Amino acid sequence: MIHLCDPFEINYKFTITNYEFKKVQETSEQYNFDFHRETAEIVRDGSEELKIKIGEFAGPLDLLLFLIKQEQANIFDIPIAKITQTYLEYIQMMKKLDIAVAADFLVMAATLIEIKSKMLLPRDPKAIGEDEEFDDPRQELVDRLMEYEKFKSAAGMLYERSTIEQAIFTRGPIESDENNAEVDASVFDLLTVFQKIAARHVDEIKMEIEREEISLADMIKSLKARIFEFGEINLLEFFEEMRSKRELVTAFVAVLEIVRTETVRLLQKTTFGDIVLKKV
Amino acid sequence: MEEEVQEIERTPRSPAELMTIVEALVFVADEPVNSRVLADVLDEDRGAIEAAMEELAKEYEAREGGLQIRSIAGGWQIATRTELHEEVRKFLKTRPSAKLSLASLETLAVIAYKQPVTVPEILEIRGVQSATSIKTLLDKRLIVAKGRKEAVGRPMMYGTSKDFLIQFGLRDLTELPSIEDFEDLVS
Amino acid sequence: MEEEVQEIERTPRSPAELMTIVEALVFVADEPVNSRVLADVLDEDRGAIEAAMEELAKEYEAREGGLQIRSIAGGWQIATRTELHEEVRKFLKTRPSAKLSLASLETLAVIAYKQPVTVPEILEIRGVQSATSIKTLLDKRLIVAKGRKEAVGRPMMYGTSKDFLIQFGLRDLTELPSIEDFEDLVS
Repeated sequence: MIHLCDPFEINYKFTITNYEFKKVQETSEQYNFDFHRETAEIVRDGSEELKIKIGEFAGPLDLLLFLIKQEQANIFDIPIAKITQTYLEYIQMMKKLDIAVAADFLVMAATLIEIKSKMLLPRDPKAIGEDEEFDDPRQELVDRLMEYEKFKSAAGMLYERSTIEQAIFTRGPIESDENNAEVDASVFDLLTVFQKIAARHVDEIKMEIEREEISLADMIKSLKARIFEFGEINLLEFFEEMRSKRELVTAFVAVLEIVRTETVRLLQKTTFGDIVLKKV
Repeated sequence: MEEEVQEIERTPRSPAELMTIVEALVFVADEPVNSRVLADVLDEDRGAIEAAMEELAKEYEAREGGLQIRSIAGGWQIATRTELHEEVRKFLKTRPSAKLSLASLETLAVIAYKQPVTVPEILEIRGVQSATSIKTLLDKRLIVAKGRKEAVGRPMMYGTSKDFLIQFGLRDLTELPSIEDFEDLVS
Repeated sequence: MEEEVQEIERTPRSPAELMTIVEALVFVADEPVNSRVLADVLDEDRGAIEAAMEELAKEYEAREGGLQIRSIAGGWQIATRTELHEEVRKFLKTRPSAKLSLASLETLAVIAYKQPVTVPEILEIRGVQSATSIKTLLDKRLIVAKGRKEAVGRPMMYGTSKDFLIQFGLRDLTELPSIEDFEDLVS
């Protein structure tokens, strides 16, 4: 299913003739496009034939602006009936192509139909006169379109700027950079990092649950068995065998317990050398 | 020995000396350097640093070499000249990076001009959900969270980042043309 | 289209042009560049490249600027002039340190979301020792001690500081993005 909510992120391009279509291009993630050349296109030639290139509208307002331009209509006097019809045709087309039409496009369709029906209502005779323009059901839509188009133009400006910037390169890495192999951070980095740690932690907890916990009694038992078998145990090596913090603590307590109750001694053969647990 | 003497009673640096030093520092910095930082490190007047940088930029300009001095994101930077992009790209074996989608560019434009701005406010202007675009822009570090709005649900507010200035070649946000300038284009 | 035409009947580059181009290439390179590599990329004679580099090195020498062209490890490189090492070192040392290593960032994230939190608790969550990171964060004043926990050994508890709020552009801790804010964007 293709979602139209963000058509460009999918970069779908269709060519439709007589409601037959050919998928021209399908790529995900990568989008190299020309802001000015690759605008959407709906071509109506004479007959019932309808050619459409879709998937390149950034939203319902974008589509609407396009349709108004296509009709060469004045934005301040939108032929609402005609525009609504084309807009709905476009939505129909989407459905025929089995493209999930984003809710935002449907909301706009509803708005257009509502405006259209309001336009058909007989006007309140009292309202005719100076207030007439005030009551135009299209006014709110016009305002939104005008506001939206400013940002669409600004997006074009940003596109130009980024194109120019891509032609400029900064120096390659130098030795001193390595002292600074660090990352910039924003609050979202904090959150992302925290989520990653949490996920990692969940994995570890799962692993711990899967393992059987060794009780202190069992630990003492196995430790005793080993001492009596080998005569002595390297404590560091013994501790390193422990697979979790909890096991380590248990092992440590077990050692203390054995030293207290049994005839074993803790020995350090050399200063800073390994500590050995030895049968007396 | 000599160095020590210099350290104690440093003779004031000549403008030419200062140009030499700031050129080296701007080169080693891994991002645009603010003249205040340079002034602090060198214990010089900020005005003197600015003057040295301006002079250096002029010198680079006149030299017509492979490099240029740019004032960007509130700092100074050495970079290659635009005209050489083809050769540089061929050498680095890089291709122009994937551009932002139309939807992301629009979202970025709204955020740049309306910041700090919330997701519902962006929806209001664009008429379409912008979550995917906002995620992309956050991932690319072009926008940052700017606290929460004191409104129902306390939504996050977004604004542009320093990376935005760098990637779009802007000294600061005031360098953006006014949004009203785009109005003329509309009708 | 244009590129193709250029590719086929490229007018030979003048020595000055070549100097400009190699300067840009040596500048962007991530290690000293061999003249053979440059010759290959630019489809030029190796002798011409060597000549351009020699000429460029001479120009840098005569200019007495902050940079020099060095022939090192069989390649060419742009570097700061040796005489300026003191200023360069001082500058590199005092670079604003708003940056954090990944380890410190992780530790900071845990402290920010779990505060007040003790060192053993951080170890528990991160699964690795965080002592160095905690020291860094304390040095950068991003975290502060928040008293001792009433538990075995009475370990010190840590929380984020006022500087943390300032550096991350937050008014208070409730402005930290929550998991929900993030889910809104990825859904």
